Amino acid sequence: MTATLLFYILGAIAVIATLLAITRKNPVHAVIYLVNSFFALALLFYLLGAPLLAAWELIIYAGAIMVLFLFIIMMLQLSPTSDTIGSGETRRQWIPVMLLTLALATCTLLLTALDPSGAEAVPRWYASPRDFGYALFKEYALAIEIVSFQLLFAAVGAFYIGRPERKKTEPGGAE
Amino acid sequence: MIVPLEHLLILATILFLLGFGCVLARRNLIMILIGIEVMINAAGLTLVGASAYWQQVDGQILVVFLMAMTSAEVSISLAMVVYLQRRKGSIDVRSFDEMRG
Amino acid sequence: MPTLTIDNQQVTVHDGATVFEAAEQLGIVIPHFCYHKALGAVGACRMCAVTVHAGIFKGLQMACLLKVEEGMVVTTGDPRSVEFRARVAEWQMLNHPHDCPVCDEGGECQLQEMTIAGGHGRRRYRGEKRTYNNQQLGPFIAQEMNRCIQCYRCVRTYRDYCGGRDFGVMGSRNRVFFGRFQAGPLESDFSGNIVDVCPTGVLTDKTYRFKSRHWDLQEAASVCPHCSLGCATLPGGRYRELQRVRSGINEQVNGCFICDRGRFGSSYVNHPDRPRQARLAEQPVTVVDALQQLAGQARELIETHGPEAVLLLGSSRATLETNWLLQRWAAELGCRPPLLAAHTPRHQAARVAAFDLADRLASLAEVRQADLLVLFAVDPLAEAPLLAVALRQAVRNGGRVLVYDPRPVELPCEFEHQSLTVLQIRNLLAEETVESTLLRELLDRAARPVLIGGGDLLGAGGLRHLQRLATKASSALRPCLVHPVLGGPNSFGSALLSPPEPGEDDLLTRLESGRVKMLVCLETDPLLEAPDGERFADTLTRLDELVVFDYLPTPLSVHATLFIPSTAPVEAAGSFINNEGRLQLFGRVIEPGLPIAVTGGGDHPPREFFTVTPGSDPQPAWQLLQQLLGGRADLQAVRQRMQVALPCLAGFAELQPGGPGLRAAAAVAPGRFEESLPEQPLGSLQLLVTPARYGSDLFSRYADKLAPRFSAAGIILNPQDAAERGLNAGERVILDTDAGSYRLPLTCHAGLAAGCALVENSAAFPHLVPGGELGFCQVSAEVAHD
Amino acid sequence: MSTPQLLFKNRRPDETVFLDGYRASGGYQGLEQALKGMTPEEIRLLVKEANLRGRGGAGFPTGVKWSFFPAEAPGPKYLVCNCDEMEPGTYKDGELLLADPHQLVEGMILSAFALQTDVGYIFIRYAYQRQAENLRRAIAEAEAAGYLGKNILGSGFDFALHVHGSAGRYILGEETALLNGLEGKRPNPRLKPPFPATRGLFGQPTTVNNVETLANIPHIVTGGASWFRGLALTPGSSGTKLYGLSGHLNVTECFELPVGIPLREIVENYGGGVWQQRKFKACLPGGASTPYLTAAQMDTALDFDSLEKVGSRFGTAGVTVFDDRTCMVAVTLNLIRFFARESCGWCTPCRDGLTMVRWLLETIESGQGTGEHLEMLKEQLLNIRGNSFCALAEGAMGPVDGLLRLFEQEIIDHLEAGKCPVTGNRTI
Amino acid sequence: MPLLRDIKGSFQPFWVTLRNMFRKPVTVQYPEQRPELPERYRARLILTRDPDGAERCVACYLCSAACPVDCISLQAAEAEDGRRYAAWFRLNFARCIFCGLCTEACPTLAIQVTADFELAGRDPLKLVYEKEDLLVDHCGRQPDYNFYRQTGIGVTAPRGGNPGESPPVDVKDLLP
Amino acid sequence: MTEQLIMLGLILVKLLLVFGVILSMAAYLVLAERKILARMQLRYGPNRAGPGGMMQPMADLIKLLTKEDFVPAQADKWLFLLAPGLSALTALLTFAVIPFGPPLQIFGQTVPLVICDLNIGLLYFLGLSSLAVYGMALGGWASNSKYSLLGAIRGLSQLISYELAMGLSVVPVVMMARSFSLTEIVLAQQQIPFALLNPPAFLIFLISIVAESKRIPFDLPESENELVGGFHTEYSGMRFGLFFVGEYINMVILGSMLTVLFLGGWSGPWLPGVVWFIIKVLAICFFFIWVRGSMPRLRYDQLMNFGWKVLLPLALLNVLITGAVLLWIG
Repeated sequence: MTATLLFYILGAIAVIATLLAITRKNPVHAVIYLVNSFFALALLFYLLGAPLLAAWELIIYAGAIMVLFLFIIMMLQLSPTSDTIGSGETRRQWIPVMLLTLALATCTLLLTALDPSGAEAVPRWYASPRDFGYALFKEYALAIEIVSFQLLFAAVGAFYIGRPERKKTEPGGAE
Repeated sequence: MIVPLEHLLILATILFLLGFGCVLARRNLIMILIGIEVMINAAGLTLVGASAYWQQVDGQILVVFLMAMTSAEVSISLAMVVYLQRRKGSIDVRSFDEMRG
Repeated sequence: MPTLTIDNQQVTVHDGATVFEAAEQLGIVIPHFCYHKALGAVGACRMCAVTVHAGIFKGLQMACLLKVEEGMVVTTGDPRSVEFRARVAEWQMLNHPHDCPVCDEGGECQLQEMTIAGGHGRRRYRGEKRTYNNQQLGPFIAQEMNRCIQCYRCVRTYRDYCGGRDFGVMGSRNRVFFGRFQAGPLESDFSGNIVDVCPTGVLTDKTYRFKSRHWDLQEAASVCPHCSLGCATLPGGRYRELQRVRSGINEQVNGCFICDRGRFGSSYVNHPDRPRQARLAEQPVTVVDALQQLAGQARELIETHGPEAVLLLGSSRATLETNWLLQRWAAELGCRPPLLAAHTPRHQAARVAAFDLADRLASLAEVRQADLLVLFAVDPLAEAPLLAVALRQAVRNGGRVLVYDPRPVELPCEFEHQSLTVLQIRNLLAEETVESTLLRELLDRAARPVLIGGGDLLGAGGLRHLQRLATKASSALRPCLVHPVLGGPNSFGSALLSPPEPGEDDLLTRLESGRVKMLVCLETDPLLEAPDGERFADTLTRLDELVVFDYLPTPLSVHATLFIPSTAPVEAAGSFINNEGRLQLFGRVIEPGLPIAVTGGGDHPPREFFTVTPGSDPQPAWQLLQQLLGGRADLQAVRQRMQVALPCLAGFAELQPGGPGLRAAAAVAPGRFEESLPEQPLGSLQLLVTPARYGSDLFSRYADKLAPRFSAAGIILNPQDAAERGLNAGERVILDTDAGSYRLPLTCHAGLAAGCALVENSAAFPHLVPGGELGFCQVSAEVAHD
Repeated sequence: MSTPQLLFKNRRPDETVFLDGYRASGGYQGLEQALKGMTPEEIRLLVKEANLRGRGGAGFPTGVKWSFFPAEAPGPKYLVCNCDEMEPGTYKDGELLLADPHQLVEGMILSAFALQTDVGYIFIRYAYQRQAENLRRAIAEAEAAGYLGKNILGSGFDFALHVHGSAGRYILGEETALLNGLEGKRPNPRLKPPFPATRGLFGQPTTVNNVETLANIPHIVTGGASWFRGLALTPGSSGTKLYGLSGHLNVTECFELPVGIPLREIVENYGGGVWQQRKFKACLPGGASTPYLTAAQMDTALDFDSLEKVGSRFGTAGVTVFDDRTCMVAVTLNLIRFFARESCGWCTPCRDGLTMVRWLLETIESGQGTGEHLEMLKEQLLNIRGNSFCALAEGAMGPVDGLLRLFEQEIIDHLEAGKCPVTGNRTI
Repeated sequence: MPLLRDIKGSFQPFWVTLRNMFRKPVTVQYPEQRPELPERYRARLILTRDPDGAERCVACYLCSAACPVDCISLQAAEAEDGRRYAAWFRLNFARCIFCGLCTEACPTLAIQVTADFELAGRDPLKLVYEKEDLLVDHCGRQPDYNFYRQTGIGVTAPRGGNPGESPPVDVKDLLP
Repeated sequence: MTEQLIMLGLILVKLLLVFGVILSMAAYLVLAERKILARMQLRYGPNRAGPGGMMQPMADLIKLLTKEDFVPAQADKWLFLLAPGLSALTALLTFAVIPFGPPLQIFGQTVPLVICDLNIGLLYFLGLSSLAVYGMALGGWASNSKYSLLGAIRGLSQLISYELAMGLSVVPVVMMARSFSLTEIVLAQQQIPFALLNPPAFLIFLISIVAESKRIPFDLPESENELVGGFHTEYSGMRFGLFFVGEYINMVILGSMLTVLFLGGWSGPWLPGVVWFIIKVLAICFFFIWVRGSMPRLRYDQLMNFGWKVLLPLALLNVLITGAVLLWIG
């Protein structure tokens, strides 16, 4: 019961925070709302039996990626942009987006409504870090290697792109 | 039992669509990247939900890969943002129109 | 045009220039004492030594005496000349006291500067110092002879340039003394200039004694308001008090000097009775309320009684901008155009100067260079003092001065005076006498003739005659110029704003018509500044509203139903046009407000401070008018608009205070002109009201510093006239005029034209105002009182 | 007395020769000769050829000076005789006028004719009351004799001559100051240019010449230029000169001797040697404003060029001799006191610079000086000389120059001894 | 061995600070213990008097001109004996930075610094000192100095009566 | 239900107790720091408020509370006001998972001396410590002052750099303790503390937490002599106080983490566990102060070089070696 209630509350928080995030004029504010959204999402993960992922969501998304965003925004001293839903021109621009999104939403709703398995409940389940680790490093060892290479390439790429002045590249590249 | 699966899916959809809308509508590179992050997280939510639904750990592992990928993507794209800002003095996508026909 | 090299810089100068002038042109200041731009070089101080490397005379030479040669090479900073100048500074400092802290010159002392510039720092001379006893030189000049370095500038200014006789040099060797033979006030009207020229603290301004240091003064280039010449001045104020006036430099007008009236006559700004608070029916109000009240009433009166109901009166004391904005306000109100001067005859004369004479106006610089100067009914020392100095320069340059004036004119130079009555001068000008022919011949022979006419006695008619004479005496090769002397500092400007053809009515006819319900007097008091003051006083009772904007404690401001304080010329920027049509700007020197000496009760200033300065209500008149007009334009924008509206003011907005100014005059074809001279009643004398040298213009009348110079009231008659009437010099006589009857001591002077009675305008006779229609009077012996 | 006597031809002890005596000695012959047979141009040329140099101190060739004068120009012109003889050690003009005033009168008339001026002034020293009397009498006599006044000797040439008494200041010897004084103004020197030859007295062309110079003119006219030149002992010089001897000599009188006579001859032959059997230490060769000559320069010929070569000047040939017991610092101080007192107060180097020099010399002489004072004195000499408005301070620096050049050791002795080493005085 | 030196250098400060912890502090406990100030310490300014007991200040304005924070204001006036003095003299200690430039500028040695530094207060207006607050009854430093004796104009002595002066020139004397 | 209520009550009691202790510890840490630094510099330090200056924290508090709460005109007001709270809050929240003593037996119940014994406690700590940077970054950015912004940017890059090394340095601990739970990690060190077992990890963690707490020699975000006050330049009054307190709480928290992860937590002979824990934490706090008194501030580039080129590789190497050793041991 508590868990269901928590799910809806957290879901609502996530949606509202995201909605606010994507409409902010000021990128810093957007990042703050997004961090909120990720916090809610992390708790949802915990609720859905993924404690490790919840922690990682916080550490990686909130603690690293968003910090990186913030860092870039501050470093470039980006001023608040005009392109929000506030002003006239941009408001018109949102109309096709809304339509498209609405269509997609309708499709999804229909799809889930038609699918009988959708009504089935998600059970309470818990994947301990140990289980998770075993699965990760046993069954997906190769994938881990590939991903680590991908990370390495990303680090090198980021380093290369950001080369002219900044010797130290975005630290996030190494994560 | 927590919630019906479809609720979870709908939540993920809403989040995804919000991110999607953001990517389409905003012209600020940073905001577009934020939109992408939102979409990826929505996907992650689906995966975790699925993992819980089937009570298998694989979904969660996919999320780990997702996170790793996101990190890579963000580092590269933010580096590009810095680069573009340096070149154009702006991160408005409209200013990157050199190949316009 | 030789070219020479000074300190490795090449400069080309005019022929006959000195090395000093060439260096000045390059911006190199060669230390100097005895050299002064106006006084020239005499080579006494030997401070300006430079080293000549190529030229006829090589080695150490005095730059102020050395004429420039082609290809000369001069250095000012080489060790030899630097060493020599240091020695000269040392020599000059041998006897100089160590009293800079108590010396008023400290901070603006040329000796201080040159001693430092000369590199002399330590006194090595241990012999005895020579001392002097000081002289009391009157109320204006303080002397401290121990400080003297014998540059001879003071005598050269006082005697040679300004023509004073009672100040000179005595003694020899290092005991040379500059002063009067006996202690006593300096007699010259230009005595203050020796303060300006003295390079150290020997001669200082006594009225400014120990008041401030130069560096603490707020100064701005300004224009003297005391007469129509518009000399450049540099007033200095501190603690919201105007403390002194120095001479400014305007080569076209006054050169480097000003008269004592302009120098010491500015303390009217600090007059204790100066009204600083707006009043509505004796009650203090804010300026904003007062203006609202004024605007409302004026509009209402015009709506109910028509455009005649409101009469706006400008002034020759008010700035050009103020007068123009007054015209704009009249247009907006829908009333008749304002009268721009209360003194109609002076205004008419100024209009002749502004329009008819516009193409042949002579500046004072041209007066100084003239070779023949003919003065018609001008007493320069009283009406335009610096003109007298300019005449002296003309004479020193070999010029000749002829004076036709009923008064016993004095000038600081050689001149030929013919005592003619005003009517005789008019006849002379109208070329009806033998003298006229002789005059024409003289004028035709002269290379640079200038006619100088006094607007007060000649009037508009006389000035028109003068214009004709000048036209006839001019040839294609050389013009005959005219230098009119007008009434007020901005008489010319007021005239220029008025229509060229005068209307029929003047102030009094309009007031006496009874249709005027409201009179707005803008910085003018017709009671004191216009003839027929008593007639004007009578009309005041018929007015519903009398509005006065002023900064002087005039009698009219007491009568005002609505009084709004405006600022004195030094408290606001503005512009005047002088008698030769030169538009000159002046800057703001001090902020309006009660001087700290007053707010502090004479002691130290109050320990607590307020956000609003006490007594700071007065605003510039143009700003008040701008508020009435509802506009927010600043002075610059007003000037922009003026130069668009009036083409003769082109360049107004680009003008800065302190320059040579701008000639603004609108030449129009001389209009029709009839003149009827009044008949002289039998047995009467022509009444000549002449401005006193001090205390005649309102500025100097309210200047307490000048009080010692105010002369006692008296009447002057030709001895012959006095004898005819059985009057003796020294006794009191009765003078009967249209303006009233006065009891005065009689003086006889043979220099006065027969048939004239001369009275000086002063506070004693407020209704006898110079200028105006020719009046007549009776002078009789005093009847013993019972 | 082998020297031909021109100026002192009629000199008798305590007796003045007036018109008769003068005419008897051949006076006014030159004038008659000139007015009748010569043009002004010719006289000017003659004077130029005679190489007569100004006897007033500066030694400027009179002929050259006259050639600047606009003699032929119309309008009033003036001839002024400078008889303001106030140089210490100089009294020759006074002696001349005491002996033979008509010489000057004739010289002035001749010069006036040569320069075509119609008014002449003799500006005479305040102290020369007797000389002025002589002159006035001579002028009256000349007027009576028709040598002065309208239409002189029927030549149509007019000349009026006036004697003007000086107020008695040394500066009046300066020609422009003299002109100012003559005009009744403060006798400050005038700015040159314009020179008096173009704008002098009352703004008109004026020539100012010394008494002795003018007195030589009649002799040149009568004797001719080459004769006159031949009178001098040294080439390049001309004429004779009045040498006024003074100082520590046995005979202190004025002698007319040829230009170029050696100093030794004057001192030993005419001056009778140094008094009281002392030794010659130094002398002023030409008045107070000339640098000293020392015993080593005893054989120098006294003329303009030779003295110039040894760093002194001929000046007025007022030879003042000092014996070996004289303190040269004190002598110089005494002279400087005079000059400082007589400064007109116009320019700084003279007015205050001389005060400074006086103080320095006082300090040194009283023995309170240090090496710094000596340095300062040198500095003063360097800076005052050549940089003053007129020649007064320039001349005042003559003895100082001599002192520093020739007697520096004596100054150092003062500094070291703390008192005057010669006289032993601690203070003056 | 630079590396060794570096390592040593990294640890040495720890030893120094640790050792210092057990030493006696050098702090002066101010209100209880009085600090010994150097003689030339610059604190409160005073206006001194000359040896005759008259005010030394001649109101020459040099102190106010020299003051970098404009904390001195004054007004000069003339006494009957010709002495120039300050009619009022105001020094705002709330503004003063005690740089001492005014004392260096003062030509009459009137304004001087003292070591009296205890000026703190709560009311800034109480730190505005007038002349009567500043004027003291002694000569301060250089007690023998008397400005008017050196000036060369006659105020305390008749003209030409101060040391090193000659008596006044008689300008009408005909002698040079 | 009752049990749950009791649990909740216990948690609350623990919370209050712990927060009280931590806050007063932080407050007195400030005083201790000032005193110790003063003594190191031969001064007395604060000694006026109360006996020996013991009331100084109170005085500071009163002063900070009564000061004007000033918001710069161009600041982002809400973020500006939020940031100090965020900074203090994240620091305080971290303590929830730190076990500060062995489980207690009260009323027959086992009360763990930890507010919330998460099984992923270590990750929780890492997560919160990564969020702690927001307080500083947002505060610096919202002030709209160049010094603040520079401080914030420096802080961001510094924290990212050192968090990485810190995270990697605890991996060996997890490997050795085979758990993310902090309680279990402590229990795994009953015999030998990990500091002795794995000194490189200990050192790396020690250095990282100094950097994490933004203290000398890593106090670049607020370096007074270059950036006035860095990210908190524009702050005054209690908001500055929150930043200040946050820093000292962080010191305590990080000290506690060091104790838990490497120094065996509460374990120790003779004395009760809690006392041991407090002694160890205080010792570490003293060490922090000692470092501050003894070391100069690093230059920014030195700091980044050290983080990325020395600490990170070392930490990675340590992970590899530890893993290898653990494998070898079995």
